Amino acid sequence: MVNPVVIIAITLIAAFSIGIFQFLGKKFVRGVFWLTVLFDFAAILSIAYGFLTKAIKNPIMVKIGGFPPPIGINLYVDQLSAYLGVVVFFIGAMAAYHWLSRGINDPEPKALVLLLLLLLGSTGMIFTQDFFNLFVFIEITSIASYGLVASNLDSFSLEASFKYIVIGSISSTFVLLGAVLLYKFAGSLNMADISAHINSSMYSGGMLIIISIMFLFGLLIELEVFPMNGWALDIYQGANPAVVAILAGGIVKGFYLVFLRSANYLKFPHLLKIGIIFGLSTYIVSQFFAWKQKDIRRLFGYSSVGQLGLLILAGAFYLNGNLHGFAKKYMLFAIIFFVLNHSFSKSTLFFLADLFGRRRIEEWKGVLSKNKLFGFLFSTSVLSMAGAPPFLGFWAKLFFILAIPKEYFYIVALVLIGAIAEILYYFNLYRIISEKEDGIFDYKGSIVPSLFNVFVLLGLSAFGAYKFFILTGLDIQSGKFLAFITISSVAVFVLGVSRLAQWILSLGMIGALGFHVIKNTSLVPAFNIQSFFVYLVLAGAIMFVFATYPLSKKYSAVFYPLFVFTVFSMVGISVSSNWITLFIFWELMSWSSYLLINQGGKKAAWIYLVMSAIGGYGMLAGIKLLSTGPNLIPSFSSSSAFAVSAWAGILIFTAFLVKMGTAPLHIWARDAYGESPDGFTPLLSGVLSKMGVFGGILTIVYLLPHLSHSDTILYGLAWFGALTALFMALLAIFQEDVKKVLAYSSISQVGYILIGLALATSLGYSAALYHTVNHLIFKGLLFVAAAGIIYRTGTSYLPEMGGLIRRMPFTFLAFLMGIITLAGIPPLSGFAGKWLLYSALLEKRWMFILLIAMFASIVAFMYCYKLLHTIFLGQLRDKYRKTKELPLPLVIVELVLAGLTFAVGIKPNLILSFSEKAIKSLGFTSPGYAYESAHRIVSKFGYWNAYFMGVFAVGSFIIALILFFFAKAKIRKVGQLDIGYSGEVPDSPESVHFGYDLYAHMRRAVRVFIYPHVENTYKRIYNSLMAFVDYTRRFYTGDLNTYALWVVITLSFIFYILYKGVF
Amino acid sequence: MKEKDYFLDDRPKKLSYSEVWEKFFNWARAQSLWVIAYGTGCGSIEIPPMVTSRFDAERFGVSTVGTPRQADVLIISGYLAVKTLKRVIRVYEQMQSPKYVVGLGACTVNGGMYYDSYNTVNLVDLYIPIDVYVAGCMPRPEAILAGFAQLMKKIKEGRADGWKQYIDNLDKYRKNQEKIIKNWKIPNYNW
Amino acid sequence: MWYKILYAFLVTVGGLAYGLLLGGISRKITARIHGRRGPTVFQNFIDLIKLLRKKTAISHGTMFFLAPMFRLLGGVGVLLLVPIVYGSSILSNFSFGGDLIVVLYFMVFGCLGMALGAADSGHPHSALAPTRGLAQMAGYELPFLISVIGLAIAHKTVSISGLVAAQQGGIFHWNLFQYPFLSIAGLIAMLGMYMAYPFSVVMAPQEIPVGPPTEYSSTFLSFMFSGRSIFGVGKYVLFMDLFLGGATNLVEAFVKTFALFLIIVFVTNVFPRYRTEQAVKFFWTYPVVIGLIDFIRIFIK
Amino acid sequence: MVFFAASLLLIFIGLYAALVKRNLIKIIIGLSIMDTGVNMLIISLGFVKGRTAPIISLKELFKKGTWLVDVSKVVDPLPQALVLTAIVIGVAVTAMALSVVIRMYSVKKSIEIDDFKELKW
Amino acid sequence: MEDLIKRLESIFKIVEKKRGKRDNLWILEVEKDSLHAVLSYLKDNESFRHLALISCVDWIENNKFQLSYILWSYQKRQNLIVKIFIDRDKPEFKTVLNLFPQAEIYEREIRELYGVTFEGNPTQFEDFVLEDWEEMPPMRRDFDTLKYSQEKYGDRDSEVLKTNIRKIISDYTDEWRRK
Repeated sequence: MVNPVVIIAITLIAAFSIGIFQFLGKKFVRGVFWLTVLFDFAAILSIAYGFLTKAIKNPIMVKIGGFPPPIGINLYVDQLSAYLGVVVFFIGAMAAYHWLSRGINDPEPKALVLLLLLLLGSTGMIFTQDFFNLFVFIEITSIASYGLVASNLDSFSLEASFKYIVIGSISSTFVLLGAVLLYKFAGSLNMADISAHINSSMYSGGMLIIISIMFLFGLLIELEVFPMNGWALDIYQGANPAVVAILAGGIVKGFYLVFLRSANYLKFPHLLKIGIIFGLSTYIVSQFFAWKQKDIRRLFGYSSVGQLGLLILAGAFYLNGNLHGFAKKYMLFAIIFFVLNHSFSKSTLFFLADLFGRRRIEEWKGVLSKNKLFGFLFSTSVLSMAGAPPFLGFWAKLFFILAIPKEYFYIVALVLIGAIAEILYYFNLYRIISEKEDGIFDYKGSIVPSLFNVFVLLGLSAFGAYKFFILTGLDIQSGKFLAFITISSVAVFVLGVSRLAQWILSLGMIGALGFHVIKNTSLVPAFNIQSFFVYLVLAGAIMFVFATYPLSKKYSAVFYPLFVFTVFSMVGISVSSNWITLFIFWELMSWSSYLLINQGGKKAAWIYLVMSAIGGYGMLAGIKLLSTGPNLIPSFSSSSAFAVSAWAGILIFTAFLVKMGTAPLHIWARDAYGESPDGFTPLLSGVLSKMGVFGGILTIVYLLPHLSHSDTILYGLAWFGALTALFMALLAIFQEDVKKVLAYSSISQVGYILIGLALATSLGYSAALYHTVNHLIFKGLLFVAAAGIIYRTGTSYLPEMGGLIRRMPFTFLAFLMGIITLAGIPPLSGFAGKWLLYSALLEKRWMFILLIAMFASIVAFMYCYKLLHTIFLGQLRDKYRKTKELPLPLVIVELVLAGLTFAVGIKPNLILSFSEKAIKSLGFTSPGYAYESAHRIVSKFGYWNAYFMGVFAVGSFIIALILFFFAKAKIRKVGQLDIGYSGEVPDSPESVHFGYDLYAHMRRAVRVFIYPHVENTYKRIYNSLMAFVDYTRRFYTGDLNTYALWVVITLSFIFYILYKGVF
Repeated sequence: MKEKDYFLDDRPKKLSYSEVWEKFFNWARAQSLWVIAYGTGCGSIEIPPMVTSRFDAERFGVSTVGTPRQADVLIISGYLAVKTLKRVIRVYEQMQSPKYVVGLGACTVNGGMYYDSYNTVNLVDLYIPIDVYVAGCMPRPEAILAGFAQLMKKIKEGRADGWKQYIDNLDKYRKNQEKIIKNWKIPNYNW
Repeated sequence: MWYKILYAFLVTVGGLAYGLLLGGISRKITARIHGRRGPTVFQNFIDLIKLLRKKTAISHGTMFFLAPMFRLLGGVGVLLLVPIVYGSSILSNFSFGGDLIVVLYFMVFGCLGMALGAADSGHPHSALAPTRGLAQMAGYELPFLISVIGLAIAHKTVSISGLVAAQQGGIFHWNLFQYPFLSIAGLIAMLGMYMAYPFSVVMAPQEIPVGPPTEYSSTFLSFMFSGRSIFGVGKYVLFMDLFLGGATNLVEAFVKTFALFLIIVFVTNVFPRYRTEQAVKFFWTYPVVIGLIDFIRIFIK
Repeated sequence: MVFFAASLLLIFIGLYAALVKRNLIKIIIGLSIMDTGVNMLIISLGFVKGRTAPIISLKELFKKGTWLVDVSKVVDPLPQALVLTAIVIGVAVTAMALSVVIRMYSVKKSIEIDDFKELKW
Repeated sequence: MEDLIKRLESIFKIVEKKRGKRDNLWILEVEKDSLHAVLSYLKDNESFRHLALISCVDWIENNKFQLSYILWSYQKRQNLIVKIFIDRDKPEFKTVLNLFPQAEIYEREIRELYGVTFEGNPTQFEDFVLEDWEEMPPMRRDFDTLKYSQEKYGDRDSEVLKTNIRKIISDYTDEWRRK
């Protein structure tokens, strides 16, 4: 352990020696600089390590000059300041390395001196325990930063620097005033000493409140809170990113710690109010202002400011929020994780922004595809910043949300809204970056610091996850499973040298997990609703992975890892035992599937992500509403213990509705299904949307009965399901893209499942579960076939196809069976689901919903026919004359699924026997129907004999065929263009193929219903918000006087609210 | 698959069938004549009166269809030019056997008043087998009905075998057709 | 079990004959309304025989080949799944196989088959007709579903036999009189279902020659023809069971189906044709509103 | 009290300059005035009427013959020490600001704020 | 109408003018080179916006082709035929497609039937009525259609014709006799 004062002294000496002996040459200067930084880093690391290993138990108190605390100045190093020191020095060293590798345009020695002074000042600021000394260190830091900010010597950086100087001076004036007035008031400058003299009753009037406000207000300016942060944003935009990285990543955190510590020592009673007002407003405002930002550095600046706002909020709650026990600990870790996450990822982002050098966001187009390593670093940082699991930001946010007391629910809501806004703009940026573009990518400088940062960040993420699972006491099984997911997908990435190897590995891993689940009952103890979905996920996944290999050549190397990740996180969802675990895996699934969709359509993926975020955070808010009292983690079965409002249920259900694509939340689905990689779409439709069903079942069974108005909610849900089923089917018939037709069809079918769930009777669940499996079978089949067809023909545009039955007979057979199943025509498996659902609806007398549901299935025939006709029938085009049957894996999957539909159609027990068990595990005694004889199923209203129908259909078909051969016409197979065409000979297949806009007449009848009202409403909301933001962000005029004016106004505002007691 | 196989290549085979029930079926064929009217000339105006209320051909089982695939009778209603002859041949070939052709008007017999026109086919039976000619310029619907009666009679007697002759003497017909149709763009053998 | 198959065969043949006869009668009536003599009532039999024994036929592909079988199968299936005579074990056919919902969905089987075959022929008109047909189906199914669901809820069963049983005991127990508005909606839907004249845009002999079977000929056409006839009879029987109280003996069945048939024939001969979207809009307005009167009455009860 | 009011006045004058003036140099002057005001305030906090500065002059040393100062005769020395530091810092800031202004002038040939509003929104 | 002719005469050289058989029909003959200018003037200034037809007459005696452009004015309710003569040995003229788009098909017809080519008409060599015609254009008066018809389509052997007709007549009479 090193005496902290040595750090300061050595740094100071080094700084001056560089200044004096710079004539000794560059090597000397750099040598001294690096030696100092390394020494400081090692020293502070040793202290931190001491704290970490509990070798040092108490905070270190250094008495300078041997005077005891109240008289002499002293340093005080506790755990937090040591850790923060490590971070500051790490970031500082990285920034310095980065800067040197880029080449310093200022004379080097000066810059290094300033850097050292900056590090020195911030260290001192963190360590000191004397108010005036604090002021001195703040000034050292500030002056060094003024210089560094100006170091680019262009008009941008000089302007930023000058603004900083003026506002910084005002701020330090307040700090100084506060400090000396404090001295006048308390007769001491030592923090601990002052703290001992103060009690909160002194705040009830008089000087102390003014003094504290002065002092804290000065620090608040430095903390870039909302109305007074224009200068900070200008620095982010204008200054050298290396400097900005160290400022945002390290120094501001020092100010933050100082602020909290001072407030703590001053026992400032209004910290919570101040924190909520300024933290929250800073967070929300900056997240929204960033939307319209075109300059990438300023965008990061907004994000930084927002994060600081969140930190202030968290700190205020930690110190002053009446948190106890768990909550306090959670909040502490939330703060720590926020700090670490922001330091490492934001500094990486600034490094990368500097390396690439382009400012405007559009110029970043295609960066991800041009340099893989760069892309990886950028993606990781952005994901962590935006709070994507399993990165650090996610755990921080989760801790934060869990820790906030329930009576401050509005804060949870606002923070989550801010988080959605954050995702909105970060991934708008990501969308631009990940677009495909050819070209050369070059950057000047070293990528090593970013690499270091990201590795630390990854390590910290693992630590964060570990800490989260340990602290919250969640079942450790889930934590292990999370680790397993991560490790396995990384393994697929690392070990998969080629696509083939990745394919085999993915198959092996999913298969192994499936084998494990079947063999080992620890994951799924008895057959219940959860194991039903585990089997569903694994069975679907293994088939769809199997089908992807022929398509995989055009996918990037992360396709299979992400695929495995998505699949396993869905397994995680299915086996999770409480709401929080469910949420974690849910987010894992959303994000990984977002990244997968992003391999295809960028805009679509963005919309998907935003909608997922709305759903996911809605769920988190709902969970927050559920959790009461000491039991912060609500588990499924204990939900009954909570008397909660209906909003909790509705909010939680939002997430599931989004994934199911239910009507007003469906806007992501068409494009996400249509443009995601073809190999992934079957999983998206067949399995991923079923996770919504799973969640829906959980909510309805465990949660809804305990809510008020649960009947109304269920009836409303049924209406949502029915309208979704109808309108999505209507929209599907006018799509001209095979995957988009299937997309709408998918949503429509899931609407049926939702009706089944909302019935909440055993027959309803039977219908829902049956249809869940059945939808997996036939929609998987259709999407796999569509993927193969797109692979073979190179287009997904329906009018471009036609006549492919001649080239792909097996696919046609499978597709036909899929379509018959989709249409619900007996004897294939689709009918059973319909029959069960209608019986259930009849039983419950929901006549109107029954009417709409049945009618929707009639409408579905239209797109069913459209798909069959435009792809397979009609005229074969010349360009597809040499097209082959689909690749073997796809055909195998198709035929297996087609066989399944037939088998299930004749013997529905194949699925029903499972769903019966699952339903019994939900507490129902019977599945809602009965077997009258071996094959005849009877409900209260009707009956149906699947086996007979199958035999009858096949039998009479054969009889008709035999009869046909009795008629003795001589049949000749003619060519495709030999049609009765008024005596003309058609000149090309295209001229006689009817494939475009099949339902033009229907469009004229239903024009009102298919107008994209919902989508336009979303667009309108988004656009008007955008316009609003674009207008209001002019708040930051760029004028120094205005910035100063806002400082004064804010100060008056604070005095006003604290004196008047408003708020 | 071949580069282009819009049309069939192999020649239709000669039909052979047992004659056991033929008489009964010929009766049925005669009683159910589905007509595709090829409106080549002025005779096409006589078809609508024939099938509507005044002359009511439907009482004899004669009704109209819109597609050659389902038709039994092809009515060539008037003069044929080379251009229309091509289409007539195609329509005729697309009809399913047994099939019959009725030629309306003098033009189909020998060119009629256009016997010296540069663009009127004078002798239609050189190109497709005609079962019944109805003379006149133009024949009235009564005459056409009489022609149909004639056709029915021939069918019942089994004498309306133009379709058989066409297949049997396909080469001869083709030669004649190709003689006047210079640019032979019709696909061979595609019915 | 085996005697059932024999009976089923007989019913199919009988249904075919009855269907062809009804077609002939329809042609005759139309001709008389035109002021013509018209063909004999057995003209359809003759046509069928002729088509069956044409000497050549063409095929465009597998689906084209199989479609007539699908069509026939769909027709036969519907006829056999509805009980013709209430209480008769012979003439209730295979109605143990499924209830009304099964029949409703099985009705699509034949249409889908025919549409696929038509599309496989590569003729643009053949493909156009099914799209019109499906659009029109979306039109007429709404009032039809209203009446079916209304009846099912009212009688607490979707079994067709159950529905017939509920209507026994006098003419005023028929649904036509018990739920007159539902019945009117259902009967208007029936007009659309038969694609008879105001709603005949699917076949539209003028613009799209004879609809889906444009390319069909000979034996194929004969199968479609007979499938359509049987299907028609099956639907008459279904409507009879739904609205006219079923039948307790064969004569009653004949009389009632013939009455339904007459409705269609007279409507057909009186009205001109709707375009597709007009038909759809018509079905979604008047019959729906009429049907909803009873529907809501049942809903409230 | 007079000192207090005067120093506050100075601070406000400085603030006013920062809020209103469009000339960079004038703003810097404003900042300096503000600094001065604060310094004055600090001094005034430690000032007790009738006491002397806490400085040991040589004259006094010889006269008294001791380093010790009569605590009851002098004002509080700590604010004075603070002021020294604060003055140094203020000078440093001013120097920094002026150098930045020089650079700014060399870039744009202007020292008006209106020419330095590129960074905004 | 006379005013119109006067106005025209003041601008263009009118070779011949006469009233047609109807009141609202006038026939003008203009120089071949000024035709486009005349038509353009008539279209733009005198509301003859409708080109009803272009017809051709073969004056084999004068060794000339006459091209008549038949115009119609909706406002004036007047027909106006503007005719020109072109050399029969050199049957070429410029298209009026730029003035009247519908001239495309008229010119195509004249090209096919008279062999007059119109410079600037892109589609004039496509088939119009006659498919694959290889002889002299059939509407020229030196084309012998009877000879052509007999050579190409043949003539029915009169014996065959007679027997056929006799057979048909006998069939008829048989039928009648039976009734």
